[in-house]
Amino acid sequence: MIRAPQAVKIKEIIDETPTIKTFKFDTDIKANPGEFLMVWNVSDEKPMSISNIGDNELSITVKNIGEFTSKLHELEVGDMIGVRGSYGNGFKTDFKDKKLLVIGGGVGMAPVTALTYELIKDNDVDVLLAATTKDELLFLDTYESLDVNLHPCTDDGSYGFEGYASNCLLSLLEDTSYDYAFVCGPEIMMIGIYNILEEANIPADYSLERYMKCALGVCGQCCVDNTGWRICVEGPVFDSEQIKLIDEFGKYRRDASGVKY
Amino acid sequence: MIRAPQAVKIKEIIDETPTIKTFKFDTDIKANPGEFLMVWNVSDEKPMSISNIGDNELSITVKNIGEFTSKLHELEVGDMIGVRGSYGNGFKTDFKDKKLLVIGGGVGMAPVTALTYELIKDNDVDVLLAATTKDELLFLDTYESLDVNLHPCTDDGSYGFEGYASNCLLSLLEDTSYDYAFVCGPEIMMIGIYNILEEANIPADYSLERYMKCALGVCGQCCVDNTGWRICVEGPVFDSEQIKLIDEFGKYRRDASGVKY
Amino acid sequence: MLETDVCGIRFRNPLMLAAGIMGSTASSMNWILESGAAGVVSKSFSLKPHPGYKNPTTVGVDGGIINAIGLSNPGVDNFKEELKEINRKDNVVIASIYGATPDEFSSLVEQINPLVDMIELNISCPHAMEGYGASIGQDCNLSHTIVAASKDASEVPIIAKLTPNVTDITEIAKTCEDAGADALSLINTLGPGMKINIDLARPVLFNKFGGMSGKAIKPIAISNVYSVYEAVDVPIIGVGGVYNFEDVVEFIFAGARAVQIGTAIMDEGVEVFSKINADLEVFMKDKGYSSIDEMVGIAHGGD
Amino acid sequence: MLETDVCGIRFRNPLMLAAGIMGSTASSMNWILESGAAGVVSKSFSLKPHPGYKNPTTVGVDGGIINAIGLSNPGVDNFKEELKEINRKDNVVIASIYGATPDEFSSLVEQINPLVDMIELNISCPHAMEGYGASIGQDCNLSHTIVAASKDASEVPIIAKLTPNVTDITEIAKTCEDAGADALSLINTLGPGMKINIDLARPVLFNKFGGMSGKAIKPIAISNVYSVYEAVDVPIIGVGGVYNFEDVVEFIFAGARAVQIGTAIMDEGVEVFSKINADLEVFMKDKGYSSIDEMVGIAHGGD
Ligand SMILES: Cc1cc2nc3c(=O)[nH]c(=O)nc-3n(C[C@H](O)[C@H](O)[C@H](O)COP(=O)(O)OP(=O)(O)OC[C@H]3O[C@@H](n4cnc5c(N)ncnc54)[C@H](O)[C@@H]3O)c2cc1C
Ligand SMILES: Cc1cc2nc3c(=O)[nH]c(=O)nc-3n(C[C@H](O)[C@H](O)[C@H](O)COP(=O)(O)OP(=O)(O)OC[C@H]3O[C@@H](n4cnc5c(N)ncnc54)[C@H](O)[C@@H]3O)c2cc1C
Ligand SMILES: Cc1cc2nc3c(=O)[nH]c(=O)nc-3n(C[C@H](O)[C@H](O)[C@H](O)COP(=O)(O)O)c2cc1C
Ligand SMILES: Cc1cc2nc3c(=O)[nH]c(=O)nc-3n(C[C@H](O)[C@H](O)[C@H](O)COP(=O)(O)O)c2cc1C
Ligand code: FES
Ligand code: FES
Repeated sequence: MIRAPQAVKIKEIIDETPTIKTFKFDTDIKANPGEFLMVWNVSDEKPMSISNIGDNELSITVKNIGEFTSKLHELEVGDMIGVRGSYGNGFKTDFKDKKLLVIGGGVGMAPVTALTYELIKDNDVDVLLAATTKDELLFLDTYESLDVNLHPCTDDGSYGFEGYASNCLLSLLEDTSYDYAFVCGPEIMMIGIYNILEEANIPADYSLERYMKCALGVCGQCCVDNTGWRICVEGPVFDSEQIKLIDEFGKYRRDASGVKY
Repeated sequence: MIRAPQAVKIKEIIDETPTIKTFKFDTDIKANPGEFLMVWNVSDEKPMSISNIGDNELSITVKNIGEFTSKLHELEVGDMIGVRGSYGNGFKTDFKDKKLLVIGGGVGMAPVTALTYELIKDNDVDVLLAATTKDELLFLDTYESLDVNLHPCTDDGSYGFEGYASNCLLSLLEDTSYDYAFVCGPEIMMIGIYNILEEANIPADYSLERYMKCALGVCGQCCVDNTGWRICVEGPVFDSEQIKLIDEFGKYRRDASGVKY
Repeated sequence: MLETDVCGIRFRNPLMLAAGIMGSTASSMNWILESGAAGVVSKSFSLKPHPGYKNPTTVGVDGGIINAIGLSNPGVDNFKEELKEINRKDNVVIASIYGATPDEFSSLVEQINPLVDMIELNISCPHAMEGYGASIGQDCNLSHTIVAASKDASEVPIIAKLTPNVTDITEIAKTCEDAGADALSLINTLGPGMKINIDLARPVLFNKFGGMSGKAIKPIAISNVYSVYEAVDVPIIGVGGVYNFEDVVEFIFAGARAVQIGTAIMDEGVEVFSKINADLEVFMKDKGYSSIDEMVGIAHGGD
Repeated sequence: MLETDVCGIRFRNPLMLAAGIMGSTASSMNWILESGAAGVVSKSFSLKPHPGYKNPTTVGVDGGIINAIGLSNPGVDNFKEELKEINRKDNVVIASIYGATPDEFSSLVEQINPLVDMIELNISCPHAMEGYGASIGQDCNLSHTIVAASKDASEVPIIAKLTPNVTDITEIAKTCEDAGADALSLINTLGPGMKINIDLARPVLFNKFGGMSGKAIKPIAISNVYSVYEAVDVPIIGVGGVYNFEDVVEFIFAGARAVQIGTAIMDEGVEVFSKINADLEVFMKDKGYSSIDEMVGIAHGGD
């Protein structure tokens, strides 16, 4: 883990969807699935999950939703950015011969994709790939070529299951059960999924997002109620038992000032 | 090597001669023969060679010649002192089946004694133990019980050879030659020995003393002309080839202000 | 045997959380208290919510970090809700506040008085906006006015937190004592410092400059505590680079009655509090000390 | 490609020895020059010989050392003999001097002028006796008088060496520039700092307080160079925690035209100079810089 940004050169940019791009770069930073980097473009610095872990190479996958992410989308191959990390506590990966379910919504597919590569080595993996519409299904081609049971799902039904990820999950659970699940997506989606998985007694890892400043566990910006855990150290991934204790999950979060919303 | 004093408790004090005492203490400082410690008694701090190296235990052997050393002589078992080190570049020790000569004058026996314990494991060792008078022959009993050929020598002839160490050395060289020698004592003695050994083509290690402040190689107080070498880093032990380049050897030194004398 | 007191306030042990580290929510402060701290100092807050600087707000350097968070906080109204949730039983709850004028300080003091055991005045943040933080604590007149106004408004003891970034810290310390501070805490972050990324040829922090904390600043903090101990009579709380029990003892021997811990949490986790308490107790028993009180300032004694 | 110049004096490369480190004898300074430094700054010396403080004069701390050598030196008469023996060919020889009054400084300057290429005024040592060192450099009036007197007496460029231990270093920097300093070097040691041995319950240094140097002080030095670069027009020499080529680049980007290296010699040996020169050249080639000059201060540019 490094605590000061390391300059890396972007060596490849992939247009994943109309709103999402992947940036690949060489780095000696070591990472595990579910961990994240702080990405610095000289005018701001924000957290981004690691979406792919290669040999001396990492990727981040960024959805353009505001000032910083739109600036990242303007970057070209050969441009330099600063990255520090890798930070946080990632997904559990010590599974063997298990029936596993990976659920990602929107750009939430980023961290669980780095994970899926790891899980499919020794397990039977189902992937619930959710988005609002077909064009926004992240990594669809990749998943179609991977050794997984792919369940695409779109809100508008333009591809795969029509409806929310939670509906799709309910339908999957009709004839399958899973040993463990991994979930990342908008919190409103994750809370629905969490309720279903708890009901079905399927333990799972959930990846959360909160406003980040230091990512080093000091500033306290990212702490969640009522445990006080830091998303940047104890998280961003928590298991079902921990999620149970995070009262604010699915309810509220804090902005850069610390005001709840 | 540690750079801040570690407090150690004196566990044994040996009255070696009327003017010399040995202090033994437990410490995790690792040392090689010829290296030294900076010894702090809360009012001053001065260099002292390591005279014995045990398991998690070191000794220093101190001659009472001034304010600091007389305060050390007042210490009792159970008292604490601060030590930092071990510093410097010690004696060569990688000899096997060689004929070696250890020469020590006065308290100069201190560093070469730690060395002798090492050398006798694999070599045939002669020891020239010099002092002004019998009472001041340091470690006489120890050497008499060690597996060495002991050649005591006193200026006044009260024990062993009568005369200076250099005379004694000349007499030894009449019927013996040595592969390597190790010398520590007053510089006036060492320069005489150096001339004889050079003449006889016997390479040797010499342990020098200069005024010390930092012992860390920064303050520059202990540098010798003309090489600029630091007694605390490149020294205190130098071999014949190096001694040849140290112009001030046997001629002058510098006091705490840096004034030559 | 670890109890101590600072101007009449009793602490179970000499360790408390430093301001600005995991101190923005009741949840995280309660966790720190459960982890062994005897007290917590909240993140510094002001009358109105403040977002602080843009990121990067922290960067690692040899021996610590430099930060320019920029005093982000949700404002006193929101912060009061957090303070209410802190478990005060057997714990010491300290609010850190900041502002630019005596009125701002006294208004803050009045609003939070019932919710806390002590109030710490942040007149020492080296990366605050002009008029705030160290721009107060680097000026004797301003410090005097702010401390006096806060003291007047307060029902609980007032701690003035000092910056090391002055020519002579004892001068400010004496001024704060004169103005009525019940205790002093020192030091706030050092510098400011700067880290430049040489590949991008830019200062890393958005604010360019930031205050330095962590192991690297401990010798400066110890030296300041030692000097201030000889200059004032009010109790001192030591802050800066406390990582282990040896550091705590060093601060106490220099003259501190308690210490605050911040950056160490980054390297040692929240377990740092219970670990230090356990080690400190062993040290005291070994050396025959029976109370913190008898250890305070002893490095000044003798010869 | 490593050449640089500081107020018209040309350096083969941007590295020189810092004052007080292996700088008491011609022998050690010649060794440093042979090891790759383009210049050497001598140990600070005064009119009369001075033994400095009793030991301990140095102690290691996390990230560096603190020292209170106390400006020991053999006096100008003896030091002139050393200066004469330094190899000046292609090298820059800088004498560091100290005193308490303008007369002492100008007398020193006059005596050594013919023997050196530049003179550095030590008005910044934090552990000097009252009236010397930082007691000058922490006061604008005193600094002005001393710098002006030295400049008047000198035929070679005058460098004022600044202390970071002031509320605002840019104020002193501007004063020194106004007084005629041809260049500024910063920073002298930080603090002062203190190390207490907890078993003996005593400050380790005989002088109790000492200046901090080494890696730990680099962020403060960089920040000071960056600030002073925006405040003055004279060239800046960066000092404080330079260990490797990255550090050198950081100082140059912040605004330094050359750097001095001290404490790194303790950890890296005298080889540190040639190592950095080699690495720096590789860095410059990689990044397409063709001179030091074009790198100076570029962290200030852009956005
Ligand atoms: C652990 C973690 C991992 C993340 N991984 C990814 C990822 O792989 N891909 C991706 O596209 N996005 C990811 N994000 C979210 C990403 O950080 C935000 O989308 C980004 O910060 C938005 O910045 P903006 O300036 O473009 O938008 P803004 O308009 O500034 O903000 C939009 C929203 O983004 C969030 N946000 C803004 N700043 C921050 C910040 N400093 N820290 C956390 N959240 C912030 C807030 O919820 C805000 O309301 C992750 C966030 C976290 C906490
Ligand atoms: C590497 C080294 C190893 C040494 N090993 C031993 C040893 O094993 N046993 C032993 O008895 N002595 C040893 N000495 C010498 C010892 O350091 C001095 O005897 C001691 O410092 C004298 O201090 P004092 O106050 O008693 O006497 P003072 O009256 O202060 O000094 C007497 C003489 O001691 C020397 N001296 C004083 N202070 C220092 C100093 N800080 N550094 C170096 N020399 C100093 C000077 O030559 C001085 O003239 C060693 C010295 C060095 C440099
Ligand atoms: C991220 C961060 C935020 C801080 N915020 C505040 C603050 O709001 N108010 C304050 O008085 N000090 C603040 N400080 C300073 C600390 O309270 C403390 O004085 C300093 O960090 C030195 O202690 P440490 O080395 O143990 O961290 C902050 C320090 C850090 C690292
Ligand atoms: C042992 C020692 C002695 C010093 N003596 C002097 C001195 O005589 N004059 C001076 O101007 N600076 C002196 N300094 C300060 C250094 O020149 C330098 O400014 C400081 O150490 C920071 O640089 P560094 O981190 O590379 O050592 C001394 C520093 C040390 C460590
Ligand atoms: S972002 Fe600072 S503690 Fe998590
Ligand atoms: S004693 Fe300081 S360099 Fe050797």
